[in-house]
Amino acid sequence: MNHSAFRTPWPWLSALALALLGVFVLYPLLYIFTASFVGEGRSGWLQLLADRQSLSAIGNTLLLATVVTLFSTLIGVPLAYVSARYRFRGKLFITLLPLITLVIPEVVTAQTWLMILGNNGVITRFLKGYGIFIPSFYGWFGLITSMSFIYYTYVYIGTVAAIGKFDAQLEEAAQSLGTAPARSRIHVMLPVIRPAILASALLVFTMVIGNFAISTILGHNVRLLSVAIYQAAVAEGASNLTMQSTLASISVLIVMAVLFLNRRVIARGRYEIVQGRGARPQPLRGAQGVLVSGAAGIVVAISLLPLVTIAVGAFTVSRGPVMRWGEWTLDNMARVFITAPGPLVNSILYAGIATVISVAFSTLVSYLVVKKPNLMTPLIDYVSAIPLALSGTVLGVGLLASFNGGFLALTGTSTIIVLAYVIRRMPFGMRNGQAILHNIPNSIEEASISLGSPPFRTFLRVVLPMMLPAVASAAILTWTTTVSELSASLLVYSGGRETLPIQIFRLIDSGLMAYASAYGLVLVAVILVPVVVATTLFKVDLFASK
Amino acid sequence: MGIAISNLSVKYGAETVISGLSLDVPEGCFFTLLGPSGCGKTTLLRTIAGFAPASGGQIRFGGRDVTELPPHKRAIGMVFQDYALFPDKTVADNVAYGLRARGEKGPGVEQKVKAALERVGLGHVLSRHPAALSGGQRQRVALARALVIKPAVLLMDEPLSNLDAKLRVQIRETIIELQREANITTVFVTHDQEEALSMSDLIGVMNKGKVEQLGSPQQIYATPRTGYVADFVGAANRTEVPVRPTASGLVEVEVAGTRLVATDALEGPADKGLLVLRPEDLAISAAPVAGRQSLPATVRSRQYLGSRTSYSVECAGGLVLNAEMHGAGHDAFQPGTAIHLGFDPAAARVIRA
Amino acid sequence: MGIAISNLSVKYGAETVISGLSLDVPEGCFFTLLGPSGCGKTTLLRTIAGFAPASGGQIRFGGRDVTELPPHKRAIGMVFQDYALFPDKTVADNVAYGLRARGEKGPGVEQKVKAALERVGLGHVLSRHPAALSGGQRQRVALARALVIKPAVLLMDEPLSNLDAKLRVQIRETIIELQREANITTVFVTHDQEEALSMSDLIGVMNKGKVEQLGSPQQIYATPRTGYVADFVGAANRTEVPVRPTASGLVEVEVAGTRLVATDALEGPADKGLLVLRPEDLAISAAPVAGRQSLPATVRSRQYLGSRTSYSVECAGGLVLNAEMHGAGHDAFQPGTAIHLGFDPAAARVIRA
Amino acid sequence: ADPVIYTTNPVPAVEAAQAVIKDKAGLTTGIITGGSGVLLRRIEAEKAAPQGDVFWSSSANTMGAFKDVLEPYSSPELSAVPADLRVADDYFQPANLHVVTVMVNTDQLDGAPAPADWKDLADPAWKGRIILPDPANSSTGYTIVWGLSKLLDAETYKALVANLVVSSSSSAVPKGVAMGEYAAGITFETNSYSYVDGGQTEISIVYPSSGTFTTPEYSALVKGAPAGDDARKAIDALLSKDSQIELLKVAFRRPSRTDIKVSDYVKLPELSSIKIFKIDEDEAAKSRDAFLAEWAALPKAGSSE
Ligand SMILES: Nc1ncnc2c1ncn2[C@@H]1O[C@H](COP(=O)(O)OP(=O)(O)OP(=O)(O)O)[C@@H](O)[C@H]1O
Ligand SMILES: Nc1ncnc2c1ncn2[C@@H]1O[C@H](COP(=O)(O)OP(=O)(O)OP(=O)(O)O)[C@@H](O)[C@H]1O
Ligand SMILES: [Mg+2]
Ligand SMILES: [Mg+2]
Repeated sequence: MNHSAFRTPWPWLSALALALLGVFVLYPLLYIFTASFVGEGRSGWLQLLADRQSLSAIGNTLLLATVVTLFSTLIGVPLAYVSARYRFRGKLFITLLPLITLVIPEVVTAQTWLMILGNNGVITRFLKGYGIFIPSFYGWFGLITSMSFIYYTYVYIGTVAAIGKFDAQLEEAAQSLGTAPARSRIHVMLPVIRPAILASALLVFTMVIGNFAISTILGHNVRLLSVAIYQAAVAEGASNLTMQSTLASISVLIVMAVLFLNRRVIARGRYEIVQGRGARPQPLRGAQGVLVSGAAGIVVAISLLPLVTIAVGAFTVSRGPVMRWGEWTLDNMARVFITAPGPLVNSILYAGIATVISVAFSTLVSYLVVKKPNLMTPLIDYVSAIPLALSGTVLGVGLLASFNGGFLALTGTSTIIVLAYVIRRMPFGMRNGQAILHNIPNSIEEASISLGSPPFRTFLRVVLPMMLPAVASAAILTWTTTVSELSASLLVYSGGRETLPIQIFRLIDSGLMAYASAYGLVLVAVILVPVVVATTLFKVDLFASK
Repeated sequence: MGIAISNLSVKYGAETVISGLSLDVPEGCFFTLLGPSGCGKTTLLRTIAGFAPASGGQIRFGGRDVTELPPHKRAIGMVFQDYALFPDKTVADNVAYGLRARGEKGPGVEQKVKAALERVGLGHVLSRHPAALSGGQRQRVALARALVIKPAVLLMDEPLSNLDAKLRVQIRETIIELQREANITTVFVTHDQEEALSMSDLIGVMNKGKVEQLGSPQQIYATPRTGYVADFVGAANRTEVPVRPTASGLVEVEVAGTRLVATDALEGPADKGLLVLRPEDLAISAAPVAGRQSLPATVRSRQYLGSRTSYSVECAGGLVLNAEMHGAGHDAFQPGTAIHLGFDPAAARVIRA
Repeated sequence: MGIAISNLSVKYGAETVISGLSLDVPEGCFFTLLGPSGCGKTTLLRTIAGFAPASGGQIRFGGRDVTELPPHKRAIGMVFQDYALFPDKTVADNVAYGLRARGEKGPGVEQKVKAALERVGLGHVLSRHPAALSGGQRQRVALARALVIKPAVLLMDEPLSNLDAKLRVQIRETIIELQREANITTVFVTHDQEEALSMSDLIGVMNKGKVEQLGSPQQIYATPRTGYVADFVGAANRTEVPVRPTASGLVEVEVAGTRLVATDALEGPADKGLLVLRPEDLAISAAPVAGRQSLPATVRSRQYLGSRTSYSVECAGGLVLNAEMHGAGHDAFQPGTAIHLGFDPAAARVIRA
Repeated sequence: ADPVIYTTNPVPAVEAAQAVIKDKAGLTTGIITGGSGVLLRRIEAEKAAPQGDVFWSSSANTMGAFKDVLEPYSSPELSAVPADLRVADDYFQPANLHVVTVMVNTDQLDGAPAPADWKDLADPAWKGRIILPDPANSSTGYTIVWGLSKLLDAETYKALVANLVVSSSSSAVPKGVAMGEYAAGITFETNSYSYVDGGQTEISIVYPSSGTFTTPEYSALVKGAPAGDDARKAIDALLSKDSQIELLKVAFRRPSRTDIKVSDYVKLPELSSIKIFKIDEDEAAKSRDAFLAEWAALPKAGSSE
């Protein structure tokens, strides 16, 4: 770095970002790690080597994460392609509804799948009538199916903007050289949008590793790391802090390793593409249109089955845990709005603030990392990814311990909830932002600077608008996953600061599915309304291609 | 395969860019499209390739109607105006792409790729990515990529615009060589007239989405049919003049008060026409030259062009003409000097106004 | 503001692209960089702008060291080789961008934008996005965007490469006009020599990251100092010859077995040198012309170039020379014809081999 | 200050308790919900500046590991609680009593008679049809298998275990039986009964004839509770007769007090009519690791491996 570098704002911003990450990510992390060193008994690693169960949990988790990532990609990328490149009836729904899968409590999702494919499931019983026995939904089958149909959304959201921005002339070049359109796409588009796909695949991978709710309900004999960590940390009965830290470290290490690989691959694939020649979405008509939108519709519909459970449940009479299916009532909804609107307000407020902070921070930081690299930026990149590797519980404990008194007392405030949100979801914006930035040519930025616009202004006036689709999709993803965040906020919230997911968790845990469904429905609305308003009213084009 | 286009129309949204264009390019012909920026050259090329859908009319390749055929089945090669190199692939892989798409494999591909890149002077950058190339180098990769597959129809959109004169000449020769070798029907878009005149079998001068004149280089340059063509190709002086027929093939005209004789290219009787005078056909001399008709004028300004000097001169009545002088001492006349412009009646053509 | 570059080096990774380059461009000068594809023109321009860091040396603007100054403080305007238009902004907003960055507001901005776009012939596409423009139109927007801010230093990277001859001439004039008006120091990269020769106050011919000759257009064209410059600018015939000094300023040389007289540009005594003969200085005639030294030869091939014809001729001993004929009947000589090449000793220069 | 209660209890129970505390002590309470492990960790993390006052409720085993962030409190209400439920120093206060039951979905019996005792469930016909919370994960599960290993002879025990499907989610057990995923589930009475009370007629509760197990649940005072005396008042209110009756009515929590007749309020049998097999909690806690290792090695039913 030469002297002139310090006359630009970038090194200073990098330092600021690093400092913030240090205080809010590294410092809490330190607490978690020191806990592992002061633990009693044998070293966690020795215990681990002796423990065949934990070892098999690691193996299973890696396998599950890989397979689910693969399936999610196989579902998410084609769906993103269809959304970005075609226009058809009901597209808005097909493109926005998958978001809901991220919102519905995973317990509900698991239960819905069981109602269909479980031992007593509708389809299972139907097939049994014909003497067909499908494999038990508990174990691999159920884990892979239910997780793939939730997590494909991450891939879908992360890829759609990249496809929208892809220079369509490259596809034409490939066709002019004699490859059929479909092959051209695979040969030419796939490598260019690969950073975006990889970035979202990484998210899926980490989400699977950290998944607890579905793992615990459907896992049964398949031992998984997240369940093992939970057992070692917060399960009833004896807890083993050393083991928990060791297992948590393993999960951090796995994610960091994957992140490292991911970075290497992305680094090889820094392709600048000519901007502004994204293909216009083509109208789909006739048989092909029916086929494509039908296929997309089916995928979305399958992933939305849990929503049906919620929607029906919200209006069903219940007593205790027993649902009186077929008897309708408005009492559940009434309870949400009249009896206890607090969580609704809290959720909107905290998640709204957190989304703004998180998106602003991650956009700026991904810009630093991709376009203004200096000695600090690789570190920033890694540190900002660490939250991916931490389960919400671990993060929550770390935050509580770090900011309970001392130089920054935050426990018992709303700030700590927002902080937990920001830290947990910031990596989403980071991955998305970086992916799109790799494709923006430097000469565009230089053009602005040569016209006398200082670097930071150039970022705001030229780079940011070009990143807008990616920022918008990151914002939507952040908003969605923040509004529905549970495990970290559950640890740091205080009386009167309950959010919707906490309320839903309480009700589900109490077996009150009908009330939980009512809150769930409101949660879905809370998440979708701003997204729909943004896309229709303000014409934020998620799939922008001008 | 020859290309036959009949009554083609192409639109962008509501705006018609090409309307009712018809054109025949015989098999193995090197055809050049010449026309001003924005007249629809790229659009026409893209329509021939199949990327821009025709809103009317028909395109045939060797008699077969391809109007509805998808691009990858048209056996074309195309050089895009802004290259469209695959950013994720090395130079070699970019060039190999089309060969591999045809199922070719193994060392044969590598050899062809290397040979093609050497032909455009890029044998040393095989494993670089496009981002690490200069503008002209990228353009040459795009060219090699299209040439290496020996397409039946080769479409090139300003493929030499970023190359220097020497390289241009050299690559032009390579293109012509390959084109003749494999009898490739070629459509070449250029803004460089000299290139068009020197390479082409046939030239089409486009204006606002139509082909205004189609002909051999000599026809286009020496006998333009419209003022537009005369002016666009070779920047002719044009002035409207009263016409009086005289001897067979000649007419008498009045220019800046002087009566002169010119060639009749009016294609029918008329009492006025457009006098077309190429700058290089106007000779400047200090005094009238005996036996040559001439026009008195004054030098307004001049421009040094290396092998020649271009003068702007003013005749009586304010008529401004351009003249070019070659050979030793071509920059001898200072602005302000009174001179005489001499020319041969054969070099002065009068066309329909 | 003049530009003074001393001992500049620029690297891409380990590869040195520019090494020890020094250059002085006086204030208000129109300076052109001429050089083959890949020689480092774009790189030099980017270094002057401040986008590519210098690995050694110094750049001064008007006496002030700007080597470490960030680009946006250098008061430059730049036209990028790949245009670099803002894809999400309209044409008008692209052009207005620089004005707004300077804090200008209101109808003044709109007026200036409109005027700038009209000057490049694009008054009608103000509200389009770049994607809906043709290649040449995009290039003109890029130009308007850089010109409208009247920078102190204007850097242009092949700004006219996608324009047709007529438009080119017209826009060249616009550029020159603006440049003179505001006394802008201009660095212009082009591959078009004619453009370079006609527009420039000063030309630098680059070769492999160095400036090989710096001079006025006449100096560069008429008195090239190296064979490379002679060949690159104007494609001269070059042949190594034994030299014998004769009368002052002249030398005797032997070409293809014939003894001839040429101008001495050897800059010192030598017994061999490089004979440089421009094609347009070689006159073809059926028989030797009295009082003019000449060389017998045979026409090998010819190329019609509209205003002239380029001939390739072969002398005794297999020496191939290029000659160009202008004026009426310039395409008169058929391949295979025996001819005589005449030239003036003043037009034949012998330089250091 | 208003006391803040960290509670693992279901919403209806919490709401009932809040009402009683308001009524008896005039205190408005803040509520933080979560699993017992999560909440205890949270108390531990907050020990420098505690945010909560009362923890309510979990098993003594679970809470044992967090004694250093809790504080003994001998509530006057404890006089109504049998001595054998109380812990040394009154570190925790017995809040209620859980009884292990077999929850049966009669629709899934395929015509077979409902089981009456543990050994009925050892029949190979039950393979894969009984769900049980993971002993490694839940104290309920641990209590059950530990007790079964003591109650049954080795062979029946093994045969029974071979029929079990283990779920790492405790709440999946009653849910799974109610949905018909499993014909039987081994779970606390309170969970089974809420389905009976809700009117799901195919659910029946079996108290095994050879004996079943009970677990008390405790509340505790957080060390350095910011609400001070009000926190103690809240615990008193929680342990009061009114509160325990309310909890019995809305959440089917069997009281820890002896002065409440259960059948007056809900359709549950009196404790005295259920055969209880006493287990040694201390021994169970001590041999946990060894027992779990043994348990892990036993073949079980369930999904694909
Ligand atoms: N990013 C890069 N990494 C490595 N080498 C590069 C990079 N960009 C350019 N080069 C090389 O540096 C040399 C000079 O490139 P430059 O773009 O300056 O050439 P140029 O003179 O502008 O050529 P052209 O007329 O073709 O545009 C070329 O050989 C090119 O291959
Ligand atoms: N996507 C588009 N939408 C609307 N108009 C367009 C679009 N692309 C091109 N045009 C317009 O169509 C006309 C023809 O464009 P085309 O690209 O064919 O021109 P061209 O002859 O290739 O010009 P150039 O020499 O500048 O490349 C131009 O006026 C251009 O502005
Ligand atoms: Mg074009
Ligand atoms: Mg260049």
